[in-house]
Amino acid sequence: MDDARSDSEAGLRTDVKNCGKTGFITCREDGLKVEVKAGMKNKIRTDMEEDMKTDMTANAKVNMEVEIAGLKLKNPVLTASGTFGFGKEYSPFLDLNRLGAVVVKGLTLNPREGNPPPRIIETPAGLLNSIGLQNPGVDYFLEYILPELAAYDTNFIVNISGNTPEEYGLLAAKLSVPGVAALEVNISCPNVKAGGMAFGTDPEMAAEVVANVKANTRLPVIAKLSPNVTDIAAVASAVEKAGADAVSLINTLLGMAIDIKKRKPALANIMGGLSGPAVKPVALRMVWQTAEAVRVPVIGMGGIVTAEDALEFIFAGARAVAIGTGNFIDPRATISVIEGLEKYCLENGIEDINQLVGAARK
Amino acid sequence: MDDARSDSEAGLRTDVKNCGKTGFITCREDGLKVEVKAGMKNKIRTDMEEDMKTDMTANAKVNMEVEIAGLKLKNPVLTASGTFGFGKEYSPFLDLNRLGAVVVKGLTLNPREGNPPPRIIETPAGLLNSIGLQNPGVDYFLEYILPELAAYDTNFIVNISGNTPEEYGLLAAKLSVPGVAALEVNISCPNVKAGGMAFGTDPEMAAEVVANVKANTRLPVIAKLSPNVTDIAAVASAVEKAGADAVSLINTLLGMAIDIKKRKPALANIMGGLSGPAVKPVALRMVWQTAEAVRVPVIGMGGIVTAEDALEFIFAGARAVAIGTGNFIDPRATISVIEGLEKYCLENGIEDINQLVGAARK
Amino acid sequence: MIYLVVKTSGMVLEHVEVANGIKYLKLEAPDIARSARPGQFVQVRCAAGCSPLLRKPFSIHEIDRANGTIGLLYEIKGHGTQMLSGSRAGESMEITGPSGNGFTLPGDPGEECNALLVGGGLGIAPLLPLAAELREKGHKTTVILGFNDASRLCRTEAFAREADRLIVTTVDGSSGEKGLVTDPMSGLMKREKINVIYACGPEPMLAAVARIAEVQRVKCEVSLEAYMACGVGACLGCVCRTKSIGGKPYARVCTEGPVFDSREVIWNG
Amino acid sequence: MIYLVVKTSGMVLEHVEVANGIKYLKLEAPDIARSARPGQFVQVRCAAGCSPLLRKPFSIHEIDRANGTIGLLYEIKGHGTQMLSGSRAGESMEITGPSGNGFTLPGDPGEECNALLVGGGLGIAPLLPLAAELREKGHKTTVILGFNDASRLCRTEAFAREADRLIVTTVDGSSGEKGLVTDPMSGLMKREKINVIYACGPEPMLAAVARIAEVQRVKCEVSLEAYMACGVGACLGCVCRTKSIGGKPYARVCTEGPVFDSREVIWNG
Ligand SMILES: Cc1cc2nc3c(=O)[nH]c(=O)nc-3n(C[C@H](O)[C@H](O)[C@H](O)COP(=O)(O)OP(=O)(O)OC[C@H]3O[C@@H](n4cnc5c(N)ncnc54)[C@H](O)[C@@H]3O)c2cc1C
Ligand SMILES: Cc1cc2nc3c(=O)[nH]c(=O)nc-3n(C[C@H](O)[C@H](O)[C@H](O)COP(=O)(O)OP(=O)(O)OC[C@H]3O[C@@H](n4cnc5c(N)ncnc54)[C@H](O)[C@@H]3O)c2cc1C
Ligand SMILES: Cc1cc2nc3c(=O)[nH]c(=O)nc-3n(C[C@H](O)[C@H](O)[C@H](O)COP(=O)(O)O)c2cc1C
Ligand SMILES: Cc1cc2nc3c(=O)[nH]c(=O)nc-3n(C[C@H](O)[C@H](O)[C@H](O)COP(=O)(O)O)c2cc1C
Ligand code: FES
Ligand code: FES
Repeated sequence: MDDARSDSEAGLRTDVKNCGKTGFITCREDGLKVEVKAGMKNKIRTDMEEDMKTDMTANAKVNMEVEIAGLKLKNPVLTASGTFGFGKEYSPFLDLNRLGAVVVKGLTLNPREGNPPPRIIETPAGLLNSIGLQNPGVDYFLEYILPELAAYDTNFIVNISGNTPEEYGLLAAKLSVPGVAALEVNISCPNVKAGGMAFGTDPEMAAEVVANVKANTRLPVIAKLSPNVTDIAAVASAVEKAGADAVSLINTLLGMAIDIKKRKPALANIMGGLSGPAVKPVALRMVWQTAEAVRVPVIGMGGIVTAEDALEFIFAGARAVAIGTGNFIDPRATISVIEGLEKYCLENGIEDINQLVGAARK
Repeated sequence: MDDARSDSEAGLRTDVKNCGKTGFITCREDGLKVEVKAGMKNKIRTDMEEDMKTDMTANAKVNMEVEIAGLKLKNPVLTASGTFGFGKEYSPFLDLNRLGAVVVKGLTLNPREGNPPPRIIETPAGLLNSIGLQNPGVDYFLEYILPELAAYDTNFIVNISGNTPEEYGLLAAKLSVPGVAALEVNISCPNVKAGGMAFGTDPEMAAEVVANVKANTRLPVIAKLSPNVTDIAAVASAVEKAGADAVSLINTLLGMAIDIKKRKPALANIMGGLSGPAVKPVALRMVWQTAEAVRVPVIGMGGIVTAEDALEFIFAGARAVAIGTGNFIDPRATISVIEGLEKYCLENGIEDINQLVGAARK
Repeated sequence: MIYLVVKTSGMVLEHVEVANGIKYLKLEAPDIARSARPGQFVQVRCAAGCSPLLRKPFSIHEIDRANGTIGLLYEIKGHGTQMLSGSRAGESMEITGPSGNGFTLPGDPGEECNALLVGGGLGIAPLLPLAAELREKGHKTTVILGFNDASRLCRTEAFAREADRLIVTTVDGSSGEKGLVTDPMSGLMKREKINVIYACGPEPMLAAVARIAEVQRVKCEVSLEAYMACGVGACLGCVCRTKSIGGKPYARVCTEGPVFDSREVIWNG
Repeated sequence: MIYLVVKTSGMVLEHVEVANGIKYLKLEAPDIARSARPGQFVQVRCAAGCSPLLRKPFSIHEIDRANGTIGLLYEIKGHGTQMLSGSRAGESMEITGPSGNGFTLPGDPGEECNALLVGGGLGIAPLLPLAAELREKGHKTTVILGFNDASRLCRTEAFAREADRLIVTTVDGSSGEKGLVTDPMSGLMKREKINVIYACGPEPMLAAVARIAEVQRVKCEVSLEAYMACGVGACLGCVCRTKSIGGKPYARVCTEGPVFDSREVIWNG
């Protein structure tokens, strides 16, 4: 199985870039095959999927495009940072070019090992994780990963975490290069003891971080908020004042689980971040409160798996949505959400998805 | 079907008090029948269940008794306020006398209508509610309900909510009567706009409420904490300093859901409190943090359905646990938790359940 | 009123699709069958685990005391009923019941009544055991069953066995009379004296039935639905707005209901 | 290395209990069967809804390229496998795979190897297709299967068909040799030259196998388990500690593994 295979029976062909060392021959649910040629560096052509898409929207005329902080997205569906790697990990399952944007794994100034395992455990309708921001560092990203991503025709938003406001600024400066569509400022990761958490739970510090990022980039800046706070609207307003072009929420809720047999915390790191359907009601409430408090666009996330889930967030006031844990449940969740949203609009006579934003508030 | 029936085939009889207007003939899972005679006011005899219990623990010798704020409980399993009515609603399914304590529905000074329906909606592994503290008021409780409860041989803990610290004090004074085993001070109900929420999210106000209650009663005082805060340990420490004899947590997480078809919030009150298995990781984390911060006993709750769930809380540092939403999933959940805990102790050579408290912290 | 409520394990005896997306489920549950009355309901745990979380309420659709069985009729609506629909004969499921107050049977013993039963969609479910009991007690019954279209029509044969007269309506006319389930009511009530009306179905339909009953001054009982958590009156989650029941503005559908005198109910909108 | 990973819908062809609490599941999944290699795994969505939430990983236990089927062997452990065990022939389930790196086949083409396969408990699962492929390639194989007791013994017949030699151990001696699965290893390796060891099972067992291999200086590959979320290398949830893979302290079991050179692994405790 060391050679790329061509499935001529399928009668359809697409060239997909070789993703790093590992090439993929992808094969989708619908039985269509995509051929991979190792080492190829062409712009990705995904005619087949494009055709499908065109077919679907031809008579449809639903505008799915949304604008976040001056950034035009094909549709309002993003991936949530840390759940989708750098995008290419999911390319066997779907055409990345169909996504509104890919938000990549959180980067830090220096490479990080991350926390010792066990790092994840399932809880009722939820997932606890304590990855601890394992990542290769911003320089590696710029040198090795970003150039590969250039082959895709979608927006890549880079999620950043720092130990000090200045570090955030430095990261922002380094990442202000072509190929990066926007920055998402993670002031909310609950797994980094050194600072991360504190920024997100204090409006003033959150604002300081955002101000530092804004001073170092002309890219759109999205502030990603922590749900582990008494008053989410206060934090949202503070980062808005500090110049954030958009806010995204929620990051994970701080939680834990105990291994009964071992009588020890199930995660090596003791606590972790809770995500998935379990947190959806909390996320939705915070999106509602935040949309009321700020004028900048809100990107909603937390437990979205289906188009119905996404609609709840849009109705609550989210201009776009991101899917995190949902990718683990169904690796094609993003695509089915995009298609489901489009179908909903068609069936309900909605010409522009933007019309639905905040519909439940009216 | 208007007469009380006696099932002599069962060969077992127990007299159960007529619960208010509605009498019950109860019949348990195990096929045993309990006869009800309308209007009876005797002390409840539940020989059959007592027998079962004795049988189980005869050779066993597990001490299940725990002490909370000077109050001796047969076992560490309580019901969570608002989910178990005044107890008698569940008497068709189980013998209330087997419970460590029944925590009754939250009472206020004056009767409250509660919020308009819809008041509840299921979410993934969770339940959103916005009952809005519907209750008949403290005077009605004292006159009509408490005397009925005297027939049971278990602890009744009364949960109270006020609009001002003084109101809490007044409630405490009124409820300091025989038949009330302890007071649980609800400073955390997220559904009452007038105050309730604010007390629980601010350490100083929480302390003021508790101090007012303490000044007006000699009953043990349990402070029930809100999870909708940045720093649970700070609130716990504040109420401990104000004299709380124990803390219980968590109350519900503020959440919401949207009805896609109506494009409106699913609950009439827009927001509600999230409970059930979905919140367990958050509850457990807060119990862990609180047990670290205070010396008074911690009563843990949030998503407990099985004995395994209860063990997680005990290992995290809870001296007792309460079951709320679990009663809705299985009306006999409390009993199966009690039996499961006892079985666990037996199988693991634990002679006293108190030995397990905080086991995961060691 | 005395009632029995038990938690028991019901074994599936029969489980079939009787119309598009509608299933009939027969359970062995002698403890429930023994004491169940028309208009009461059971709550079924549709799956282990917490998806769905809550036990789901279903009207008791058939009561066979002799054989110790009950029948349910349900629509596959969301996740709970989807999971339920996968259960097979021989499997058992946790159920609690019989819950709720049930319908009030009319008149004094011996006095013959002319009852009108009106069921819309799945609202037909609780009317079958009611029709059976009315017949047993010697009353006269007319049953009107309303469906969206022929594909949703079901259980008419069972009703035909119990009712003196059966009228079927469909919204699109694909079966029976074309129109709403309330359409035949006025004509019928003009032609003969109806002593009591029992209705179950979607709320707008119930409100329409209640209006007709009020205009014609006929006693009318409606069976309401509400999202339920505990099902035993403890959580106060299932309330509906009523005029005066128990002196309180809200009544619990699970215990003061699900059957209410139509004049007590405050209809939405 | 090139691999194929697909999301597909696998139809249940066979689903039987082969030992106490252990089931064998045969699925129609031609896309996966076509490219699967021994040591790879699939992830199965055990139920609709979110209980369980995650797709659960299982080793590919049988690969039938001609018929487009794969076999799984699993233990009913928690909620996911409990739900899975309810699926019946004719139903289909969402699966993704084949995932992971798989075992490295020994030597150059034509060169004959003497391979030792050691499986403990459910760790026997991935060894069956490996034994089959080794046999096909003309290598010699000895398989040691270790079970807790006779009630958990299964699939020995299938292994007997593929292995040159089969040794069964049980901890309590209720079947085969009494003792641990590692007990027969030293004697065997004294009597003859083993070129490569493949092992799968609980971690303490793998650590013991790895130690023996190291002492005897035999190449050894172990297949590890870890709690997995994405299964495609994106979430970094499934890592194990390794000495140097990719220059990083942690390797992803789902992509750099599940098969590792035993010398790379840092064992717990
Ligand atoms: C006393 C009573 C008797 C009932 N009898 C029957 C019956 O005989 N046959 C039958 O098919 N159904 C009956 N229902 C309704 C039935 O309980 C719901 O259809 C069922 O709970 C839906 O569960 P689900 O998990 O499939 O749907 P969910 O995923 O919970 O919901 C799907 C949709 O149904 C709505 N819904 C859910 N539960 C209720 C409810 N309790 N009342 C009204 N709308 C609801 C939701 O808002 C949502 O739009 C009865 C309800 C009550 C309260
Ligand atoms: C690459 C790989 C291949 C596997 N192959 C097989 C196989 O062929 N046959 C088989 O029976 N099992 C196999 N497993 C283990 C299998 O995935 C778990 O038993 C299963 O996920 C349990 O799911 P559950 O929902 O029933 O249990 P849960 O409720 O999730 O857990 C029950 C218990 O099992 C433990 N557990 C859960 N998942 C894992 C895991 N991934 N690794 C280790 N322990 C776990 C939990 O900690 C808990 O103690 C494999 C795991 C991996 C990673
Ligand atoms: C495994 C995992 C890793 C994550 N890593 C990051 C991260 O690096 N940066 C970040 O801002 N959020 C991170 N998150 C949070 C998600 O982006 C998202 O905010 C959260 O999971 C809620 O969405 P969901 O319920 O759809 O998963 C991570 C979440 C998970 C589950
Ligand atoms: C329907 C409902 C009503 C509740 N009412 C009260 C209340 O009156 N007072 C109070 O302190 N907590 C109330 N709670 C919170 C519970 O007591 C408990 O703290 C919470 O539900 C978490 O536990 P659980 O997940 O086991 O339900 C209520 C919860 C529910 C679900
Ligand atoms: S469902 Fe709980 S009171 Fe009716
Ligand atoms: S399971 Fe996500 S990286 Fe391995």
